[in-house]
Amino acid sequence: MSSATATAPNYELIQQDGLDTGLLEVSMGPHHPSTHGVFRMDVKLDGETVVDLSPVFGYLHRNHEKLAENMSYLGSMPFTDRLDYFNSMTNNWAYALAAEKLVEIEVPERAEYLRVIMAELTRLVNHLSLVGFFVNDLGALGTPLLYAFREREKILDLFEQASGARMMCNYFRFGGLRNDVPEGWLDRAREVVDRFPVFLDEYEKLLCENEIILSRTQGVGNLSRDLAISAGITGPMLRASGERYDLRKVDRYGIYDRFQFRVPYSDGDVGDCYDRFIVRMLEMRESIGILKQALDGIEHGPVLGNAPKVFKPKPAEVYGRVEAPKGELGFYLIADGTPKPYRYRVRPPSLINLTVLRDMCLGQKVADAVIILGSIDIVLGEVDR
Amino acid sequence: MTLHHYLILAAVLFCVGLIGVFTRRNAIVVLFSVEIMLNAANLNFIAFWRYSENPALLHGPLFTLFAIAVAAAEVAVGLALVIAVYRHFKTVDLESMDTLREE
Amino acid sequence: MNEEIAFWMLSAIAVLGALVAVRKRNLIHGVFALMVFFAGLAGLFLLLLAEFIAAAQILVYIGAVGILLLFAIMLTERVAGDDGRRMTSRGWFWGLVAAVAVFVVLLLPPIQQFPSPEHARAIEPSVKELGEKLMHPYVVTLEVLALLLTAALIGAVTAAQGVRMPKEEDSPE
Amino acid sequence: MSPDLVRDILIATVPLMVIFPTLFAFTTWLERKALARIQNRIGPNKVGVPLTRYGGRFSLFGLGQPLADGIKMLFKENIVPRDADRLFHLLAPILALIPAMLVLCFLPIEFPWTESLLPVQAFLLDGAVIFFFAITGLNTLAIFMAGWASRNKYSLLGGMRAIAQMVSYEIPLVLSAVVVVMMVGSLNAAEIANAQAGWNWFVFTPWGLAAFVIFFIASLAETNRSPFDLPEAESEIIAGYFTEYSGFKFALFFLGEYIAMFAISGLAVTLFLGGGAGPGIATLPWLSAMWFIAKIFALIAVMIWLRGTLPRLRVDQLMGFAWKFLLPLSILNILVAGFAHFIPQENIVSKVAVWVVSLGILYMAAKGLNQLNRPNVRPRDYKYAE
Repeated sequence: MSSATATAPNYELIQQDGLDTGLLEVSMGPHHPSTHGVFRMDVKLDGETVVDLSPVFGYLHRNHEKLAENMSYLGSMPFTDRLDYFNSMTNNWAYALAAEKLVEIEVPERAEYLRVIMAELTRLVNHLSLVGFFVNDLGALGTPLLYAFREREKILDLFEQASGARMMCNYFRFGGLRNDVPEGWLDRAREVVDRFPVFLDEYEKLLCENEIILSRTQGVGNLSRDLAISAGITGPMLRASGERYDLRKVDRYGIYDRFQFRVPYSDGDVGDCYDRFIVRMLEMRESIGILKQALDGIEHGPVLGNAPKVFKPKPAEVYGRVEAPKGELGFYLIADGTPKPYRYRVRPPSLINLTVLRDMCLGQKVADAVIILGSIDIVLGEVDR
Repeated sequence: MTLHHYLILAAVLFCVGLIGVFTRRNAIVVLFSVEIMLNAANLNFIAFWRYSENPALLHGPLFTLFAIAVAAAEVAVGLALVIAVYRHFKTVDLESMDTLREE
Repeated sequence: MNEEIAFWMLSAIAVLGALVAVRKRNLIHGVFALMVFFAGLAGLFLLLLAEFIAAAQILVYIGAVGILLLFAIMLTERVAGDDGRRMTSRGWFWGLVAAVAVFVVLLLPPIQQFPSPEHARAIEPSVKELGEKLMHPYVVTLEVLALLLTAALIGAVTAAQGVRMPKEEDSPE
Repeated sequence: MSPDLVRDILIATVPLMVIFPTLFAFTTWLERKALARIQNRIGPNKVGVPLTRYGGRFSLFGLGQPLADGIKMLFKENIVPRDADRLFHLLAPILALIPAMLVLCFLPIEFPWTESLLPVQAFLLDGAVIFFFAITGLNTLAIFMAGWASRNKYSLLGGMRAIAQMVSYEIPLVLSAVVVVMMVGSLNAAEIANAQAGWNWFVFTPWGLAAFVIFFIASLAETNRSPFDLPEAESEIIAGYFTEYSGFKFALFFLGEYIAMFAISGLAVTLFLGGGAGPGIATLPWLSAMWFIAKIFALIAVMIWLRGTLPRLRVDQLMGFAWKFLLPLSILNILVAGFAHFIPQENIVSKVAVWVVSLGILYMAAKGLNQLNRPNVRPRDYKYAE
């Protein structure tokens, strides 16, 4: 953590001429209203100022990786839903990408389109709930959260109609999707997508110019571009720190190269909570653009290639990754010729983004620690696995 | 109720404050014992005023008002001094602040 | 009759509050006992028809002084308050003797000299008159008091802030 | 005590102790319902009158919810942390309720039955307004007591926040009231209310308007309402000073908080909104009390609305707002009011001129202070990578 202290104010110096009142050690979590799950922060406070912080996690550890090493490749697909339970679709996709690399399965055209549609809808769901929870952490008593959830419901309804489940969709298969979307689904999806910008406008008007939100979030939880890159931060958080890096542009996995879209990033080197908040708002608008193009371009056809349910890949190592809403979600698989993976490893974006929590929180107020955590956007299912 | 009732009460309160000053070592407790004594004196002022020949002059309340204001200033400065002392000695125990005493 | 009941109750509250305040080991308890004492005294002021003084008593002593004391205690003691340190009882006896002596000395002259008027005059309590008195004959006192309070404020801040050492090196890195 | 006095005191106080807790129950329902509507929800809608159990369907928009809540609170287990200071843990909620209840007596609400008991009306006390502030200040101690006695770090943080916040905001609160006291020349609540009879409410004067806004903001902070609900900030310190309270003690805190809201809104009504003045009171005197309570509820409604709308401030911003914005503004307001009072205003032209000038001064001051204190915030520009 040598680079960590570089950004933190030197506390010993401050302490010299203060009153020696002793530090207040507060254990925030694991059941604190705003730690987003069973996460704990051991915070040392001087008055209200955070002077030390160590994240403690593992309360939700479910042995996901080891479980997956003891079942067939397809068998662990439903478990990937439970990683980041807000974004089961992108989790599925990342895993499917890795496995498809392993056995070289072709994905039909319609399935590719639907995958993009599902992934972008997922991104909308994730960013919506993130922004809602974030403003909730700021103390807005749930109003923005419930506005966000009203819209999220519409998208979850779409998921339910397509896959049968609202959150744990288990919709992707190696070589395509489990089933085609029902009759009229695309029209309904188009309706939701067309109405979405209206909501976004309202939401932006409510939140983005709000004086209290501006003064609470700007200059809070700064994450410099260098630190973000060296800590391996990905996703909106990295872009908020001023780095243009988006796997949809870098890897062009799936059929992302067919769509016109832009990647918003912060211009400065600040990377504070406000940047992270706004970058996500902007990303939602871009997602809508992709969704419209995908809904226009989709054609009829099969959605599942002829992949076997159980297969024995040749010994190989693959890494499949997607731009999940929270950052780079990767699955690293080592096949040894048996129907089970020899090694199954997840690169969870939340966990890696969480590693800079301490650097961002030191010297801030305890109320800021809460919103900084909120702006990182963690889901404990993914952090602990 | 006669004036003497109030005078006795005020004297009792004053002595309670005095006991505090004499027997406690914590600077803050000593400070608030002094406050008690001051308030006992205020009670006397008000009682004398109430039983005086010419209460319309309002001497008692006026003096008490000034006394309260001065006491507020005194507490603020006193506590600031306690904190300054604490910063230096890391204690508010009056008996351990004896740097002038020969060892 | 009413007045007598009130007097005895309030004086009991005041004396008990004061006693607990000076003898309680736990400082936070002590401060709250002190507040009880202040409140009892405010009641006595009210009984003596000094309304404004009673209000000022609550406002200044309970509202401001009490909270200042709480802050000072929180800053200088461990947060838990009762730290189990030995409170001296060595001076207890001599303290009592001295206090009783002072008590007698305090009381003898006034009780002997002042004939106690049995009944107080009826008065109409008026804040307005008090205000006018403050503005007319005592305006200089009032101004001096304002000056004193300002000085005390600045003095308190300076004293509590301590001497700020100039930082030897601002950024070690 | 003479039986007459006892009777008078009981008649003067007992109705207050009945009316306001009843209003409290209604207000909890109102708040839940209003917040729910603000948030796209329906809110309590099931619990009706007890008759619902016996065949009838009287859900009455969930008006029975407060009753159900109250019964639940009464029967919940009273949990005291092992290391807590049991005495103070018990005393704190009581101490939080008593001053709130006490100050209700200083509100000049002219209930029909109070006319005969003028000698025991607390608002006729010569220093009623200053008593009001003095006694409201006791609330702080109760909150500190709760925070300290719970032996919980969140409680302690909440308690310390509460003290710092309430002490700071008491100053603009009192200073904004001073304007009205200056204008009327009395601290007597009834006199202040009477001085605004007809439509001469102080809120309709420039200084009165400014003072009312300052007073209202400060009263939000005094009663720990959003956006100044830091002492009980849920997302930061769980529930602040009452984290360790359950059951009836919690209900007492809850009650105390709402009664304090009524009390301070009542004072705002007395000082700025004309007390019980309103149309129709000349013919029907009992309407005066209705108007008073209606005005209180108008202020409460604004508080609920703000609660559903605004995020919370941070501790340092909160203190900065009190000391660097509200305090200078309220002092300036006193000066403006004083000058405007002494400038002769015989004809309408000079009156309008004085008003326009003082409004302009206050507005410019507010703008300037806002500019001075504004943290370095601005909407930013973002770029897109293709």
